[in-house]
This record gives sequence, C-alpha cells and structure tokens, in this order.
Amino acid sequence: MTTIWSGLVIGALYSLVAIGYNTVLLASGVFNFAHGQLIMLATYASFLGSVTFHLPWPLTVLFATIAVAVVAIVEERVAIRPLLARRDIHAALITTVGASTVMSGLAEVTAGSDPKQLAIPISNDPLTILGGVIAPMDLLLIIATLAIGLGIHFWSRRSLLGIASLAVAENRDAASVRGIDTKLLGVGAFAVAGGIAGATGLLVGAHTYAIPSLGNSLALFGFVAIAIGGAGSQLGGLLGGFITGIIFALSARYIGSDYPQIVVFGVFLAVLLTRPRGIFGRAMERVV
Amino acid sequence: MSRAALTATRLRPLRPALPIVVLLAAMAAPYFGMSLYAARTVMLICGLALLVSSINIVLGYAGELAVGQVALYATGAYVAGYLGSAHGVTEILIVIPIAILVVIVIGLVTGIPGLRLGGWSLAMVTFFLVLLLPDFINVFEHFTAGTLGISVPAPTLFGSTITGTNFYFLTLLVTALWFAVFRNLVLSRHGAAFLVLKHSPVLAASLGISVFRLKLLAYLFGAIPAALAGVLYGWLQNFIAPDTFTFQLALSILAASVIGGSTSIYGAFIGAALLQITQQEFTSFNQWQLVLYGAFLILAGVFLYNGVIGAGRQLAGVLRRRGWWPTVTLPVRTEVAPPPAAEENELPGEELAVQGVSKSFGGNRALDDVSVTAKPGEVTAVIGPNGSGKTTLLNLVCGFYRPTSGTISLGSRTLAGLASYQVARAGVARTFQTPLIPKDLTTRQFVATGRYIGESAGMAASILRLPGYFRRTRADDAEAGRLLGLLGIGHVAEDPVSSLPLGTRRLVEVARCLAARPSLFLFDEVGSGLDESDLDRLADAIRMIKRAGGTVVLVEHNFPLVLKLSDTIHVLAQGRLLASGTPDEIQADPRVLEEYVGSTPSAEGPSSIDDFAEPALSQTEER
Amino acid sequence: MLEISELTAAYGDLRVLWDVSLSVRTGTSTIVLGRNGAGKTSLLNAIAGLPPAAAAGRIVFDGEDITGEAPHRRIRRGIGYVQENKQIFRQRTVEENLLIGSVTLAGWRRGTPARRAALDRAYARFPVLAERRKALAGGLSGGQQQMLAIAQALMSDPKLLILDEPSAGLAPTIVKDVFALIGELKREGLSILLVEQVVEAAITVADHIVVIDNGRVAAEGPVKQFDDASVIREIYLGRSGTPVAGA
Amino acid sequence: MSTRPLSRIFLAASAVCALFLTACGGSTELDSNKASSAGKDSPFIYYVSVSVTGPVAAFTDAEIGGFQLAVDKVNEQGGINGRKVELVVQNDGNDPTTAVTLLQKYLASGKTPDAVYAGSSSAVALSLLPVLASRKIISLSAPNSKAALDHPDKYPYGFATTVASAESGPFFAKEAQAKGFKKVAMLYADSATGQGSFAAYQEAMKEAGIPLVSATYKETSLDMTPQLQKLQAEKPDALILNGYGAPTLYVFKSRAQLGWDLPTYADTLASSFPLAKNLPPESLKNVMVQVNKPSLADSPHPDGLQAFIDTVKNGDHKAQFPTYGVSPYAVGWDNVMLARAAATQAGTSDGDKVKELLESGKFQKPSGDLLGNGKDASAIDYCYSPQTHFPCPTSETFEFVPPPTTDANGMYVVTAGS
Repeated sequence: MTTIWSGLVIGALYSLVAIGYNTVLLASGVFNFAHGQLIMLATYASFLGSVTFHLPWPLTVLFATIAVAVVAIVEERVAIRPLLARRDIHAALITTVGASTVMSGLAEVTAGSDPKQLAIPISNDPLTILGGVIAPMDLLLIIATLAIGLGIHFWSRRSLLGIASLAVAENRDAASVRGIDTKLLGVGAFAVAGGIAGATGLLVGAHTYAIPSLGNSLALFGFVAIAIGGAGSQLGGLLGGFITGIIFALSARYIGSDYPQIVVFGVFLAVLLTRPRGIFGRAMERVV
Repeated sequence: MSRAALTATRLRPLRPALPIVVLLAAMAAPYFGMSLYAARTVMLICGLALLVSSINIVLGYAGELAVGQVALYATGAYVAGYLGSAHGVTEILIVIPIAILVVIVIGLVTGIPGLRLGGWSLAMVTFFLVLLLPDFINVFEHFTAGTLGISVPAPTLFGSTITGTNFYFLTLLVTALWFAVFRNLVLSRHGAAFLVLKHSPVLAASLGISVFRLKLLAYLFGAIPAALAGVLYGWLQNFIAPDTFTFQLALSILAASVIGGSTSIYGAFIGAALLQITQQEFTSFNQWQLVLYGAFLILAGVFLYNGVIGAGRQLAGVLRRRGWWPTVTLPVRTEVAPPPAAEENELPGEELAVQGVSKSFGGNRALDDVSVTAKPGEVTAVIGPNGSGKTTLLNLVCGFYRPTSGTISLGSRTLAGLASYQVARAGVARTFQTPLIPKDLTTRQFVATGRYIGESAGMAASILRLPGYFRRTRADDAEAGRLLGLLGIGHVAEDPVSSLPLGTRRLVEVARCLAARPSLFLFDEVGSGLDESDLDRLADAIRMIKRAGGTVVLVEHNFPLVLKLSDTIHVLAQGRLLASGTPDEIQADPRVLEEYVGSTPSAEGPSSIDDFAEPALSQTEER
Repeated sequence: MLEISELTAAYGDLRVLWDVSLSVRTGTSTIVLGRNGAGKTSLLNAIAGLPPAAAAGRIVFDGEDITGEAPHRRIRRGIGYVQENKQIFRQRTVEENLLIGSVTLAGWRRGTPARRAALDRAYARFPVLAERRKALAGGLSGGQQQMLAIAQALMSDPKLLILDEPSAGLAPTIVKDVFALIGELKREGLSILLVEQVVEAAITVADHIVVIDNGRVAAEGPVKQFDDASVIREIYLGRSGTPVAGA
Repeated sequence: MSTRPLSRIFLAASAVCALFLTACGGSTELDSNKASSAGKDSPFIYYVSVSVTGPVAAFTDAEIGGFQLAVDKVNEQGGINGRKVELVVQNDGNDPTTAVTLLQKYLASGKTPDAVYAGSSSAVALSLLPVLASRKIISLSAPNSKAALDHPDKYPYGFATTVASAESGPFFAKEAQAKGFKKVAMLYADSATGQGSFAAYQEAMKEAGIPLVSATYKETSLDMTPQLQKLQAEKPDALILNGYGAPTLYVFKSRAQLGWDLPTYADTLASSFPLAKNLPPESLKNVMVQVNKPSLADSPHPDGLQAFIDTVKNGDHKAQFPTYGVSPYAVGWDNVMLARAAATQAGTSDGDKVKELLESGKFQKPSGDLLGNGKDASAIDYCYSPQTHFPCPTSETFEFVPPPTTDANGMYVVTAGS
C-alpha cells in the first residue's frame, strides 16, 4: 500500500501538470509546454513566502497564487498573443518551449541550482493509512489535486464560463461573434492555470523541494498523463496522471527502474488501440 | 515585361543551382584555410539539417506531427558504434545501409500503430519513443554499453580510414545526396500526393491513394535522413552516450523546422544553421545562456512563423504588389482551348448499380432500401431536400461508409465493402460539396494528381530522374493543361490552386476527375456557387463526358441545371426513393413538387419550382 | 441604427472592399445582393469585427463609432450575427449553444432570470430545439442547425440582426420557413441586414436593397425600385439574364 | 518545370565530391595536428571546460573560484616557466557535443591550451580526451569514472588529479567486513557516474564475499519509495547511496517515511551535498557519510589553508562558500598547482615531456601548495605510471562520519548530537 500511496503522490504531481495543460488547451487551443516550469516557479514562490518572508501558510499560498498567475499572464502576452491572429499551433509549440527555457534559466540564475527546502506548516510525521505510510503533506497534495481536478472538470462542463471556453476551443471567430471576449478568456485560462500552479506550490514543493530542474521532469510526465488520459479532457488528465504515477511506482517496485516508462508505454499502446482518443477523449466527427 | 522582370525570368532556371554553388563553396572551403571549428559547425549543421528534413517530410509534406527523429538519430549513431566497436565494421558502404535498414524496421514498428489510428497517435507514439530511449539503451546494455556510452571508431571507405578533411567531404556528400533525393521526390507527383494528403486525407483517398500506406511511406522515407545524421554524428563525435538524445533535442529540431519553413526543401539548412549557431554562441553567456536561448525561440516563433523562407516569399509578395520587385511570369504555354467536341477519347463508362441499399447511423436510418442505376453515356441526377440522404448515398458509393444492407456494383465489380481508395482505383472519381483544394500546388499540378494512380511511375524513377519520370511528367502536364483548356480555365494553370475563386475551384475539380479517366463521375453539388458563365461551361463539360460514354451521377440542389442535363432523375426524401423518371416526368410529379416545395402546386403550376432555384443566384461567397 | 460610410477593408495587404456605404434604419431591413466573390461576406465580417479589417471609413452603430472595436464588444452593443454555413458549436449541445449566445447578458451564472427568460423565449419560438435541447448540435439536420444559429444570435437580445445567406444549402421548404421567421422578427421590431442569393424570397422581407460587385456598391435603393425582378437580374448578372431553366 | 539539367549537375557534383574523398583529400587545416609551439612570451593557457548551467552550476562556480585564485597566485609568483597563466573557462553545459565544439572552436582561433581541465562529468571527459590526444595536450581533471577513463593507451595525455570514486568500493568493503554486514544494498543514479560507481562497489564486494543487491533511479525521479521498498524486501544489513542533489534528499525522505533506519552510507558524491542542512536530524538516523578526511575540521591542515579560506570568503565566488565549504575551491586550486609543478619539473608544457615525467614516478608533489589533500598532501598518492593515470588513495583519504555540518571555515564538523 505504501507503494500505491507513493504512486498516488507522484500521480498527483503529474495530474497537476495535465490539468494545467488542459486548462489552457481548452480555452485557447494552445499547448503550453511551460506549465511544468510554472509549477517549478510556484515552488520557488512558496519558498520565498514560507522561508524568506516567514509568512503564515495562507498568505504564502496567496502570494504564490498571485505571483505565478502574473507570470502566466506575462507568458501569454509575450509568447501566445502575437500568434493568435494566425492559428498556428506549431509556432506556439516553439514559443512556449522558449518561455519554459527562459523560466528555467531565470530560476537558475537567481536561485541557483541547489534544492531549497520549504517551511511546512504542519508536522510531517508519516501517517499509516490503509496499511501504507504517507506523509501528511503528501496526503494533502493528493486530496487537493483530486479536488482541483474534479472541480475544474465540472466547472468547465457546467458553468457558463466553462462552456464559453469550450466554444472558443471549437471555433474562435464564431465564439467572438457570440459576444465572447476570446482574448480575455485566453488570458484568463493562463491566469487560472498559473493560479492553480501557484496555489499548489507549497504542497508540491514540500515533496519535491524548489529546484530548477523540476520543470522539465514535470513537463514530460504531464505529457504522458495527457497521452493516457486524452488531451482536452480534464477528467482524463486527472486520472491519466494518477494512473501513470501508480504504474511508475508499482513497476519500479516490482520490476526495476529501467521499466516503469516501458510499462507506461505498454499501457498507452493498450489505451491507444482500444480508445484512440485517450480514456476520456471524445470521438471526433467524420470529416466528409 | 520590364527589363528587370525579363532578367529575373532568364535567371529563374538558374535558381535551383544555388544549392550546388553553396555545396561547391563548402567543398572548396578547406583549401582556403577553413578552421576545424568552422568545419565542425558545418558538419553539425548538415546533421541537424538532415534531421530537419526528416521532420519536414513527415510534418510539412505528409501533415503528421512526429517527434521521434531523435530516437532514429540515436539508432543510426548506435548502429555505427556497435558495428564499429563490437565487430570492427566501419565500412561506410556497409554501415549506412544497415543503419537505414534498422531505422526502417523501427519506423514500421512505431509507424503502423501510430498511423493506423490517426490524430495525435503518431506524435504520442514517437514522443514515447524518445522518452523510452535511455531505458532501451539500458535494457540493451550488451549492445549499447548503457549510460556509460560507447566509442565509435572512425569510418572507412574501401578499407582506407576517413578522417579530417575527408570526413568533412563525406558529410557534405551524404547530405548533398540525401537532399538531391529529397528534392527530386518532393518536386514530383509524389510530392504533390504528399501535399494532397496533408490537406485532406479524404481527397487523397478519392484519388485512389491509400492514406495509411502513403503516410507510412512518408514516415519511413523521413526516417532515412535521421539515420544518416545519426551515423555521421557518431563518426564525428567518436563517442556517443544517451545524454545527447533528449527530448530537448527533439524540440530543437522541431524549432529548426518551423523556423526554416516546414514545407520547404532547403529551408532545413537555414533553420538548422540558425539554431546550431545560436546554441553554440549562446554558451558563452554562461548562466544567462538558457534565458537568451529561450528568448530567441520566442522571437523566432513570433516573427518567423512561416519560416525564414516563408518570410522571404511574403516579403517578395509585398514588394511585388507595390511594384518594387519584378513580377516573374512563367513562359506561358499556349493552351489553345479546343472546342468541347475535341474530347474524342472514349471514356470507359460502366454501369453503377445500387441495389436495395440501407444505411443506419445508430438508430437513425439515413437511407432506406434505395435502388439507383446510372448508365454509361447518361447523366443520372439525384435530387432531394436537405437531409434526404443524397450525400450519404455518395459516401456509400465512394466507400467512406459501408452499407447496412444492399449491394453496390460498378460494371461487374462489387464496390460495397471496398476501402475508399480502392473504390477510386476501381474507376470512381468525385467532386466535393466544398471543394478540397490543397496549398502549395499550381492548378496544373493539382489536376495532374488525378492521374496519380492511373499510370504509376515509381518513386525510384522520380528520385533518380530517370527518363520515364520526364516522359510521365510531360504527359501529366500536357493532359492537365488540355483538360483545363477544355473547361475554359487554361489561363489559371500556373496559378496556385488555393488562390482560385470558388467557381473556378469547382471546374478545377471537374478537370481533376477527368484526368483520372474514370468509369464513373460523381458530382456533388458541383453547380452551387457558380456564376452563369461558369455554369455554362460546367454544363458543356458534363454533356461532353456524356457523349464520350462516361457515367455521370449528379447530386444537385440546382433544379434547373438538373432538368437541363439529366437523362434520369431520382428524387430522395427522408432516406427513401420518392420518384424516378425523366425530367419531364419528375417535373410533372405532384409528389415531388410537394416534397420539394412544401405545397401542392397552385394555379401557376410547376413554375414555382423555378422560383425557388434561381440557378445563377445560388452562390456561396468565398472569403 | 447602422451607418457605414466609405468603408475600405483588407485582409493584410489584400483589399476586398472599396468605399462601401450603406445604412440600416431602425426597424427596417436592408438586403445585400451580389455575385459570388463580390465581397458580401467580407462586408458582414468587417461589420462584426472579424477580418477583413477596416482600412478606411467608419462603421457607426446606434450613434457610436465601432470601427476598431473587438467583435465581442460589437455584439454586446446589440448586433447579432448569423454567419454563413450554419456556424454553430457542433460539439456542444443545443442548450449549451443557446447559453453561449447569452454570454452578453448580465451575470456569469447560467441560471440568471434574464438568461432563463431568453432560453424560454428561444424554445417557445423554436419548439424543435426544445425537443432536442440535450442533443449535440452537430447531429441536427441542416434546417435545425440554421434555426439554432439564428436562435443563438437572438439570445443576446440584439437590436440589429445580420444574416449571411441563411438559405444556403437548405431545401426550398425550409428556406420558406427561414424567411417566414425573418419576416416575423422584423415585424417584432428588429432591424435586419441580410446577405442573400435567393432573391425572390429575400425581396419578400426587404425594405432596402444594396447590390455589391467587385467590392463596391453597384446599386442601391428602396425595394420599390427593384420590384421588377429583371432589373435585379440586370444589375446582378450584368446583362438581362435568361434563366438557365428555360434552356 | 524542367529538372533534367539539375539532376545532371547533382550527379556531377556528387562525382566531384566522391573524387575528393578517394583521391585528393589530406592536406588541409582540418587534418593537421599542430602541436603547441608557444614561445616564452605567449601566456600559459589553462583551459577549463565545465558546466556553468544545470544541476551542478553552483558547485562549478566554487571550483572556478579556486581556479581563479590559484591562477592569480601563480602569476603573482612569476607564472609557469616564466609564462603568465591565462584562465579560459568554457561552459559546456555538461553536454559532450558542446564541449568538443567549444574546444575545437578555441583551437581554431589559433591558440593551443597548455593544460586542460576536461569537464566535470565523465561523459564530457570522454568526448574531449580523443581531441586532446590528437593535439598532444595534457589534461588534468577530476573525473569520477576510472573504468571509462583510465586508459593511457587510448588517452595518453589525460590524468586525473583526484582519487576516483571507484576507490570508495574497497574502502566500504573494509567497513562492511568490520561491521559484519551479511548483505548490502546499493541505490544509485541511472547515469554514467552511478553505473561506474556501482561497478566499483560490485567488484569490491565480490572480493569481500558479501552479496550486493541494487536498484537505480532516474535523475528525473521525484520519489524514491518504490526503489527503497524493493531493496527493503531483500532485507540487507546496510545501504549504499550514490547520488547528488535533490534525488538524495528524496531518498532520505522516503527512507524516513518508511521508518527504515538501517545503516546507510552515502558515498563521496552524496557527501559533497549538504545533507545535514537540508534534512531534519531524524531523517539522518544511522546515516554515515564518506568524506575526504582533509575536509574535516579536526584533521591536520596545510599551513596555507586558513589564508586561502579568508581569501575565498572575500573573493568573487564567495556566494557558494556557505553551501559547499572550502573543498570545491580547493579542487580548482590544487589542479592549477599540480599543473604548475608538472610543467616546472618537466621544464616545458610540451605534452610528451610532461606525460613522460608524470609516468616516470619522479614527479614531486608540491605538498606545500596543495590545499585540498590534508597536511603535506598526505591524503593522495600520485602513483601515476604508464599503466594508470589515476592517483591512489592512502589511509588518510576517506573516512566515514555522521552527516556533518560546515563550520565558518567551510570545514566539515561532526556535531555530537548526530
């Protein structure tokens, strides 16, 4: 069970990245490769709040939420906005990779390459739950990820704003002549994705420490989570992340550390062959 | 034509020689004091350009995003390393073919599942390929020496070791040969087929192209330069380790492709050079290197969106429009438009028999027990209100759907159950309600794609530019020109087909169908959006096909056009055949009128049909 | 209501409209006619704020200059735009499509009274949509899709309704329904700007006609001047057209 | 379009190309192996290829600080063989391709280094050594992988200046025998360094007759629980950990979470990372760290060390001092000092002569100048020979201590509580 908990913790991290990817993907059709880096910056913001400024944890979370949301908005303005007029997904791929490189670089230049430990608000003595051991902060991370993932899933399906963002994803121009402010929605998606990253920074950082290389690791595995869960489905990303995490943990435990990714790939192929759009992806309409 | 324009026209044939001039200059450089560093940079650029050409084939021409070049690149390098260090095999003429063979096997293994499923599958599968690379290198430690890396002995050619300047020449030679192959393939009907495929798999299938096979072919073809780059890299570096083959590198290749322009040949070099040099030079900024490189990527993505080549073309376009740059007009081939009667060739028309066909989607019955026959030398029209099942019927004939019950046959051949490209090969050509028009092709080239399957000239002939290729290309061009002339649009032959207005596009589609010399023509709303003169030409063309013995099925809203052209009219309503008969019979049938117009004919009689379908006015505007 | 004066518009460098002036007076309808490629859709797009962008001239709506405004702002001012080809959100349900049309109404909750009232009105007007409110819009028939597109534009309670070839691709019976609906909307006080190809049907709801050719206004005037169909043909086709059907 | 002439041109060009290849290559700049022919006036170029970016950036910065101070000192004392020393630092980003490209770029500028520090990782060293061998340039570096690099036949001019981490294997084997461990587990990074270390431990434990079980982790891992559980299931008596930075923190965190407090030995790589600073004491129960003995505060120190520490603390690269202490600075310093000694004793920086001297056993270590290897450099034996270019450990080289903290001088202090 401890292995399962460990898988769930890692899975929560991957799910958070997948949620970030999907939030932006659904509202503006862009794949934001820099989301892993936003989470990395969130751990630094939480470090600043909790250690450097000695803020109580609610203020640390608030500070990180705002700080990362602002970074995300700046990213949108610099790397995405200029491309909007020409619907070119490949250029966005490059500019978001560029943005992620800039963020990694800046983190390294300003904070150095060593891991920084965050101040944790609660005692982190391991708990034994269902026969497995887990740190309280990690348990909170899992719970928070589930809450955020499910919350944003239902929000995007039910709320007017969520439906509006799905409409933008389907057809930008048509949405704009229904009175939807597509630019604002696009910025909003980046801000929300950044805000979620920032808000969870303390929980993530408690597990991973604040370290520049975190962004790249997360970016890759968030991608795996999306591959398994299906791009553009919040529920799929959430579950895809957890499934990936558990497979990683179980195969590292029982097979050996060269194999987790190979096993995940096997699962991915199985998903691909049975549900080509990912577990929760939607079937596309016929094109003729 | 101004003097400048004239000069430009004269110089145009020389333009393709530019890459050769560059190649010769690069080859001469070592004799003019080129430094080792410069040579190495050139070699690294060549390697990156090979990788970029790999992505260009798959992404820019076949329209599939694949990011696995890095894995194939590593494979090439490891083949050279393993053969050299474990078996002492360093002979260039042995190592390179083996490397190519191995990547083709990997390409098949990853390409088949990745492409079979479509969508993002290939991107995902190839992404995993890169992600798993270090694990595979570890698992096959016996061959690869795991993470420790493996040394790669210098290559030999006929027993003599190739190093230094000779290796520099080898790199240039391999790169140049590959780009010659790449260019020859892309600037041939196969390249046109790739572009068709990229724009619309549906169109490709209706030209008789197996979408899956052609995509797989493009993907495998694209694997070759990645293997070449890998082998060269191994030899250049003398040492390889898994650290080199990262997802970051995959993204760099993609960036270089986009920067250079994905749908270009030599753009690969521009993208590769920009990326290689910036990466090299930015290292001197030490810890600011990442920040600068990231900023460079953002700027490149924002400003070089169509690639450097695209930006150049665009600039030239702007200058031309302002008259600051000579407009280059190709020498016009005089297309003497022959009168329609000039189509003396008999068309191999065959009888289409649709027997008791039904089609359900879920519980929704779109077609119910419909039987329609279309005879050679006749025009058979299918009309009916929206949602009556006309397009469903067409899609069934074309193999895009399978009938729930019933049979479809063309002559003695059964069509039901065949894949759409097989139906096309059986002699069915169609147009589309919204014309499917690819980018980056001239009208002539586009019409010639209709002949892609007809008389196949192999890829080898195209790549090697064998006489058969030239014969075939000339025949294709001439035929395409003739058909355009026949439809009265010979003047647009050299225009980009995607620049044509809607009406002309419809005529171009008809020409494309004619080029295939099919047994059966399926025209889907071919008259909508045409103005009167276009409509006249279309009517003439259909009559001509009829005279030549072709079988024509016309699915139309344009009632007057149908009345004018058809021999037999079938009326569909709510998935059932409501009535069949000659135009006169149909026009007089009160049931038809009621279904179509929604009211019983008043005292004014059938003329109300005319009121509802003013042909010249039924136009869809094009942006 | 809508005053367009000397509008010139372009996609990047490519001009498609030159000095187009037209107006729609409150409670009346203006029909734009023109042959294929004449610039009709470009004109409507420019009015709604989609490309082509205005390079010169002014678009004044309700007394305010809206020339450079973003599309969603213009919609919020009271313009409803039904794009060509039944432009709806095919992957969303009928009700979600209608809700999307209602984003201009106050409040961000989907259940505000104004929004509910607008939904009720839409379903009352289009009972067929009420029946299929949970269905994916992409699965509706062509006619139903067109109804949904119009219902969606009406959700924002516009003062001016712009329609781009609402009859395109529809069977004649349905075209008839569509024009009956447009006539009804006009009677309810809505101003209408319509691009059409089915002249006979369009004329039944027209007050004012503008003919566009090659991106320029070729003729305009009250519908009375055009009541002889041959006049339209002449302007439209550049010659006295002989109907093809007669051949 | 007519393409016929073009295909001919291509064929012709290819033919010309092939001709170049088979017939007349071989006399250009690209083939020349110009040896260093520097005169008295030209500076002694000390070329350092390191990663200024990435996970080891901070550590590297401290090393560079050491190089800089040593070079300043040497120049103050009249340079090497009368030539002023010029320090050239290149950022290879830990990427072998970049490292080679940068070196060749430098060589192409017409300058030839007199001594090279060939990278902070074995992969970089492996890629640079062949180039250096062809130019007969001496490299003095501190790589880890003895197995991959100690091949004087292939890399005749490459010498290591620090004891390879592979020597930790035999050192640990002695400890294991002394403690009576029946079975030992090892967790290491899935990298060249990790694999190299594992091979060394494996060999040593085999010799000692103690079974060794192992698990690896990826550098991108964010949690080590499954790997530790896998090892735990084998019921070992002790655990060896090879790793650096965040992954080692994850290991100790998971270990504490699992409540697994078996004796755990962090090897030299892991020990260079300040564990005690980043982890609560309860996570470090039963943890021993293998340190270089000279870096302990209570070991006897060379005379110049205190002055050096003061200089470092006020120097340009002082930022890393509180984290890493004095050792990385000393690595850089010692390297320069060794290079000076070798070139001075050989009377030249010519590669062959220096190599001959070092291999002859006549090389006198400059004890007074070396700061990182204890009093009189007793922690290291420069036992170079034609068979090995790696130095040997002495009884003063390693020691196992509880995770130390650093004192104000950057020396390791083992506090009583831990």
